[in-house]
Amino acid sequence: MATRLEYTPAELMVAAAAREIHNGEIVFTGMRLPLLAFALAKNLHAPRAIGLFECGLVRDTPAPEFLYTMGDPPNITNALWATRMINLMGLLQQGRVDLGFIGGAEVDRFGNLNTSYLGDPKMPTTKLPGSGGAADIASLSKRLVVIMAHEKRRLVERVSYITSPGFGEGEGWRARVGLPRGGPSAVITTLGILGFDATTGEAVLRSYHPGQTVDSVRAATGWDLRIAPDVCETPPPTARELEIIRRYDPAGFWTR
Amino acid sequence: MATRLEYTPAELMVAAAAREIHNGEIVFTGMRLPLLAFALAKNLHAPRAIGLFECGLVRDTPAPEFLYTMGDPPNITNALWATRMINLMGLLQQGRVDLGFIGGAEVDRFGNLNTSYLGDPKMPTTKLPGSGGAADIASLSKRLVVIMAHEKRRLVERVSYITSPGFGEGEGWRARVGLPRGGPSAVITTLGILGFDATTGEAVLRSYHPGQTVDSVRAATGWDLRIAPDVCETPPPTARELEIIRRYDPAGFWTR
Amino acid sequence: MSKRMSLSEAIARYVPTGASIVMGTALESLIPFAAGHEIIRQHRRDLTLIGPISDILFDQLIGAGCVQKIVAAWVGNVSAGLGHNYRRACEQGIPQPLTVWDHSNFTIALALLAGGLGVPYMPTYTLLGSDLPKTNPSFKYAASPFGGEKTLLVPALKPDVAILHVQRSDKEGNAHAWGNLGISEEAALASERVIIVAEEIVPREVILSDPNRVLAPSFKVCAVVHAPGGAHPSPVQGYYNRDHEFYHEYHRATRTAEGNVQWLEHWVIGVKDRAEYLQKLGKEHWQALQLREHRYAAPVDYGY
Amino acid sequence: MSKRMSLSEAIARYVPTGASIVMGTALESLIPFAAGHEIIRQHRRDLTLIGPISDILFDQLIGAGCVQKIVAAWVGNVSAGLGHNYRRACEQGIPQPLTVWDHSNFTIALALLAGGLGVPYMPTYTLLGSDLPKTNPSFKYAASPFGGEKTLLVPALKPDVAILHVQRSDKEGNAHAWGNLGISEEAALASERVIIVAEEIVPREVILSDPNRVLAPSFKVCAVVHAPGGAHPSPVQGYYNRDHEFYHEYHRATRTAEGNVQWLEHWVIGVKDRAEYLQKLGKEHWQALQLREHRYAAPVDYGY
Repeated sequence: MATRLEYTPAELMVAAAAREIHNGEIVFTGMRLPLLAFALAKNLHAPRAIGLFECGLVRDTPAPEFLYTMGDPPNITNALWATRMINLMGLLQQGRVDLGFIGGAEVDRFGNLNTSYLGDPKMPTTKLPGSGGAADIASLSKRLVVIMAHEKRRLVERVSYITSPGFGEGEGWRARVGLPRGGPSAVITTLGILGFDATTGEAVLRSYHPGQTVDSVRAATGWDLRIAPDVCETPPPTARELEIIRRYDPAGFWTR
Repeated sequence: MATRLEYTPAELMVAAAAREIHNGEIVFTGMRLPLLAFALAKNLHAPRAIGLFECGLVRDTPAPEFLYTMGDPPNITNALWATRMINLMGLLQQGRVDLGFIGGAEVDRFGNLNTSYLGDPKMPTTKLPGSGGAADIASLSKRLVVIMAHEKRRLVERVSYITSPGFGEGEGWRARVGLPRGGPSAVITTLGILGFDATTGEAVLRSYHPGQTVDSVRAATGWDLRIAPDVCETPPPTARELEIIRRYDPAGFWTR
Repeated sequence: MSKRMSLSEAIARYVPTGASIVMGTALESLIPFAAGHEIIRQHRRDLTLIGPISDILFDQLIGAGCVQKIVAAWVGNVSAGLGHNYRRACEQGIPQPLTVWDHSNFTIALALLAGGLGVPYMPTYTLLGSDLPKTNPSFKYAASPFGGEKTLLVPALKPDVAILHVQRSDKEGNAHAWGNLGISEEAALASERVIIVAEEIVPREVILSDPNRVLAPSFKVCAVVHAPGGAHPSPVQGYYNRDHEFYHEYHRATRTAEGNVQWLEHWVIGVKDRAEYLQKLGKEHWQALQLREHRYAAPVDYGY
Repeated sequence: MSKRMSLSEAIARYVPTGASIVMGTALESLIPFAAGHEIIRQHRRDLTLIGPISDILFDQLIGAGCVQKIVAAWVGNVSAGLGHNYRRACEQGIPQPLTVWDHSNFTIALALLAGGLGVPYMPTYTLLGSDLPKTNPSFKYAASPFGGEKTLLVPALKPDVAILHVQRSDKEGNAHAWGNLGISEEAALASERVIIVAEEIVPREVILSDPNRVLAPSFKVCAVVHAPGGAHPSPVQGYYNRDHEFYHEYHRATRTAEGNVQWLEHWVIGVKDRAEYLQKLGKEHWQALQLREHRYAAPVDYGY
């Protein structure tokens, strides 16, 4: 039996996020962990993946150095294209983007995200930073992957404000409101990975991370979380995955 | 008495066109003669004029050499900006362009221009090249100057097809159809210069070129052309004007 | 992944009969004549040609019987006058009738911008009062839901393919173009695919050293063709100048339908490829169009 | 005609109380912090700040009491988290209440694009189903007159002034910027005026040698300011790198309103200009942010 690898929850999340990227896909890469997930996928199973960064960059290789932000100078080095943001948003709206990554402060049963206001927007209990490009990526990419911390106060029955639309109120909602495509395919949390029912658009627990159980995840979720019939433990990051993640985040800024 | 200068009708038209450019104005410069008019004005009374060229160029100096087309390589040399055409059209639509120059095959009593179809568009007797940017310049610049040959078949009571809108049917028409501003201020022909009545939008003969008379111009016009009370002879090009015109068109390609 | 191929292969694969093609997007410069001539040689039919002004390229394709529809602002010969083939097709249906959807330079740019942004249309104030909307059934009029002012709505155009002549490209289609670019970026982003025809094929590092100068994302590029001189008689900044006399000769030669057939036979049908075309043009003639002086852009440092 | 002036003169002349300003248009890079600090020193009030994401610059102006309204997609601290001043203003009205009109990055770009094109609005499919339109009264919903599909209409934004930090400019405002540009071009074209803040002032010939790299037409530029280091702590490609730690220190220091007052006193109010700011930052600290290597763009020939 191999000795158990040491890794952090963030490293597991980056590995899980990277596995959502298929080879040859065009990926709208959000800030923080997805920057590492893109680098990891490029080095392993998705060498032909293309990354779009909303500051206006297109890359087919990971940046040569660690990035605090997508606008860091190393991210321009060997970029395929440095253009106006609106050109990349246009490609997104055309339906050219296969997968988009965003983070969330609050997510609900149907994968709707709130990163704007907790409480009444007129005098919120907490003012969050807002959409950035997240609402655009959630509206217009073919698939959406969300990365966030798993706490009962963050995974709620119904978000009070939809910044980035998921499946709204469920079946048929996206088409009704006029969204041309898409919807969340996974929410990768600190405790597990949620998928979504193709018909109802409701979240289902796809896997629980090592050390967690179905019950522990359900206990940390703000609604009666459904469980996938084939629910399993999230495969931990491999030694190879950890080695690459640590190469791109040597100080562990995002992953410790 | 000074000996009479030799010059061609085209040279007179270029000189007259240049006089329409005021110092500091932003000018949308069409092809052919206006390219020379811009160079002439820059060298004389309008050193601070700025020229926009729809291929995507902005200049504050004349091109260093003769231009057959605005897209000739010398026109990029010392350009202030080489950008996407749509950015210049956007500035035009914003109302940032003081004066636009276009040519015409057919013009009518209210300054409407046809460069598209003679006869039924479905099977025209003559298919003309079309608008290019002319219809945009006529629609959106603050002032419009037209340069064309003066023949009875070209100056008609009513054009059969409005490519580039002038004053339409007269008083209030531009506002009625939704045009934000503008209209023709002068039509410089091979025989004279037409201005337009500020109220009715009807053409009036402002001046007749040397060698012409009010009657000779009226005789070559397809409607009962009104005459300005202060009608006079068009001032011929000065020696200085001719010297500059010939420097920019040494072979007389546009002006012989 | 290399997308290098011959021009004949690129046209055979990506420009089928019935295709809609946007070309001549830089206006008077960088016109992909070599590609247009290959389309004629491969007998494509029922094409829809989309562009702003077309400086004789569209006229040639019309005269060769390749074109069913024109969606453009201007078709003619910028320095010499009218396009005789365009006139014959519209006035007499020779060699065949033509459907024309009129645009202005601004509306064709807006239509392609809308295509690239993935929006259904763009509102504008241009052409209000013009008769162009009478000869372009795609336009609509509407009051702005904001100020209530009248606007013209220009629907998105999404051509099947954009053919762009550029100064240099790598084999994957990462390309640099400079000088007049007109509506090239809008055309590349609006089109389903892009064919790059380049004066030079350069290493990837050359292009990636200046990502702000890249014209469009290479993932939209389906073919990269090396065709030096492929834009003649139009100019390519930094490579060669405009062959003004060639435009005038074309104007004279194509005055009659018979003359046009001869011109096409001499310069297109009877020519294998661009290399043979340049031989036919003659070494001296071609030499006379080359640069008289270099003018290099100031250095730019992307370091960190 | 030279438009050179000091930053204090440029702000005094062109950024009055009540002005609408678009800044931070390149996203995380080229943020005009020096200009923002001068606005604080000159006690401007009731400003409307317009931008995509703002990496702490907007938070600083809010904390200094200069801002009445935010029209943006995101306000915070990209690498460190939330913006404490933004939170205090929205949650407690400290130092004063704030009106927020929410945008996404795409809609703010579309609004400025519409402003630059001179059109009343742009249609889009983004934000359908989002609640952002509930907290941005400027948006409207409408069915497309073409396909009938639902669209969101984003009205044009026309800021009074765009403040753009660039690598180099001549004294008339012909400027080169490279690297990440985000929505800088749209902002420059949509605004009534443009203030250029440059790392270097260079001769006109340097800029005109590469007109495709020019950001916007100089006839819209009202002031050209030479402020080396003026974008710190944000990065300027080819000049200096991002000062990540500075963002974290700001995050820690401004956790309380009192802490914010001290931070502003130390870094803004108590500082005369950017030169003094850089002195305060310390030679070693500043040196550590300088380029480790040069990476020059491949040569481009504009000759003919």
